[in-house]
Amino acid sequence: MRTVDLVYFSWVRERIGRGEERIELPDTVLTAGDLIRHLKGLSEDHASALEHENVIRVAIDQEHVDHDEPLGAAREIALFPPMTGG
Amino acid sequence: MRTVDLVYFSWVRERIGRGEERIELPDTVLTAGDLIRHLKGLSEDHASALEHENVIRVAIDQEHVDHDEPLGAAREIALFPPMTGG
Amino acid sequence: MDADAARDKPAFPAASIPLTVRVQAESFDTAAEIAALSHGRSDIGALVSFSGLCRDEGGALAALELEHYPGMAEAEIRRICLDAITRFGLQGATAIHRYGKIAPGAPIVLVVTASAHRKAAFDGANFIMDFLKTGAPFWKKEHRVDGARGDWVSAKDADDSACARWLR
Amino acid sequence: MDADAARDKPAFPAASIPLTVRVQAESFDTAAEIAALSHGRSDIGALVSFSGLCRDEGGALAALELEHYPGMAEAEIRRICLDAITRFGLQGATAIHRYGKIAPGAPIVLVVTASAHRKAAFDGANFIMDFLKTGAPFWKKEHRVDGARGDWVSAKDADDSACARWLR
Repeated sequence: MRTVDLVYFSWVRERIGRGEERIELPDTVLTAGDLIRHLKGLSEDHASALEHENVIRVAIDQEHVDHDEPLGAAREIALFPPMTGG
Repeated sequence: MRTVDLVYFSWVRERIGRGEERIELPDTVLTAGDLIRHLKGLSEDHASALEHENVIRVAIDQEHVDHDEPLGAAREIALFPPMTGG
Repeated sequence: MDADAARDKPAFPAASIPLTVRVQAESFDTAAEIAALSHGRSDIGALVSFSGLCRDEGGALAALELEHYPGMAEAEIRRICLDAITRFGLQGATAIHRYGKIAPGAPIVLVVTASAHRKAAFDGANFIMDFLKTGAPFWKKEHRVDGARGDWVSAKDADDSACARWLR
Repeated sequence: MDADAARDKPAFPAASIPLTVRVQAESFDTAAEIAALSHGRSDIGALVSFSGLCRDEGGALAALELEHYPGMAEAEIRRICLDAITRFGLQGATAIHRYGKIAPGAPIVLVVTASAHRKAAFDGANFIMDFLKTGAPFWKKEHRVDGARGDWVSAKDADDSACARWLR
């Protein structure tokens, strides 16, 4: 088990109902994709927010990563929908 | 014979030695290309300025035309090198 | 890296190229930003600016609200600008992106590029905007005039294709 | 048509689209021109500006001197801008070109385009510059720092190819 800080943005944040949380991660959660699937088991709100896994973007310590990226020594992991700035 | 006003720019102007002149055109001068060849016979300066006919651009009454364009009722005909604005 | 570190870090491999990146709630002075990038320089032949403004969508939109990821937003824009500077040989770049509530007619984003020649300046500004739209962590929510609950703006496939053209 | 007639003629087929075309010796205020095109409007989503500046060519150039064909210069730029407005659905355009002696670092030309969307604004500005370079009657002469007799700048084949891409 290890501790990570999660941050959420846009409708991911709205559906989960909070902008950040600190959680304990089981050792079986190795990649960004594993993390998304793990979070979906935490609550109905998490499941609703992350229902369509393929549209969820992940940033580890403020850099974009693919879903197969190992979490490594990540301190802050962000989950959010496709970006719409500019 | 008819009278037209000619205007010259850039190195065409410099080589001919003036920015404008009014000349009488023989009736055999029908197109912009005819005009260039006619002018080359007027003086050494004209011949030098218009030596490379294919690079000389022509505007009739302030609109670009090709060398085969009939002069028609042109009042002002401009001869100049390729443009380099912008 | 956090936003302050990104701001102070020298811009390798373009350490001497002026680069300004700001993420801010307040508006900005497009004119002053363009002037700042060219002031006192005579090696710049081309300056291109792009301003993205909030449209009122035919009067239906009361405001856009922009959420952002503090720190990463600036770091990501900085990465994109440095890519553009290297790729197009830019002589300077400025990118400013706002967050918070933005009224119709007000500016959201500004990109300015400077180069010796026109093509590089145009391409650089386009490149920065393409990648900023798909890679900088900002999200737009619409507030409608009729008071209806606003929707999050959807990402466009066209924005991804716009990026893909630079990979050809 | 002479310059005054061109200035006053309504811009068909885009009669209600703001179009400003000026050919002048004096410098211009880029900021003010950009602001003028967007002021009080909330239907514009994208504003692109291009400024062409006089480069000093590594310190060798004292000034550029621009000769122009009065009347035709403005009429031709106006034709090009109207083409761009129609072709790209622009919501406004401004084009200003200077003549006379221009010092290194000073602006020569400004093009500003406004549109609902980014691509049209970028394409419109690029299109106007491509055709302005090859079609507007201006000629540049270099004045060198060493006092040597200046040369007329040669037209570039690349400028013609840049225009050709719009005909594809």
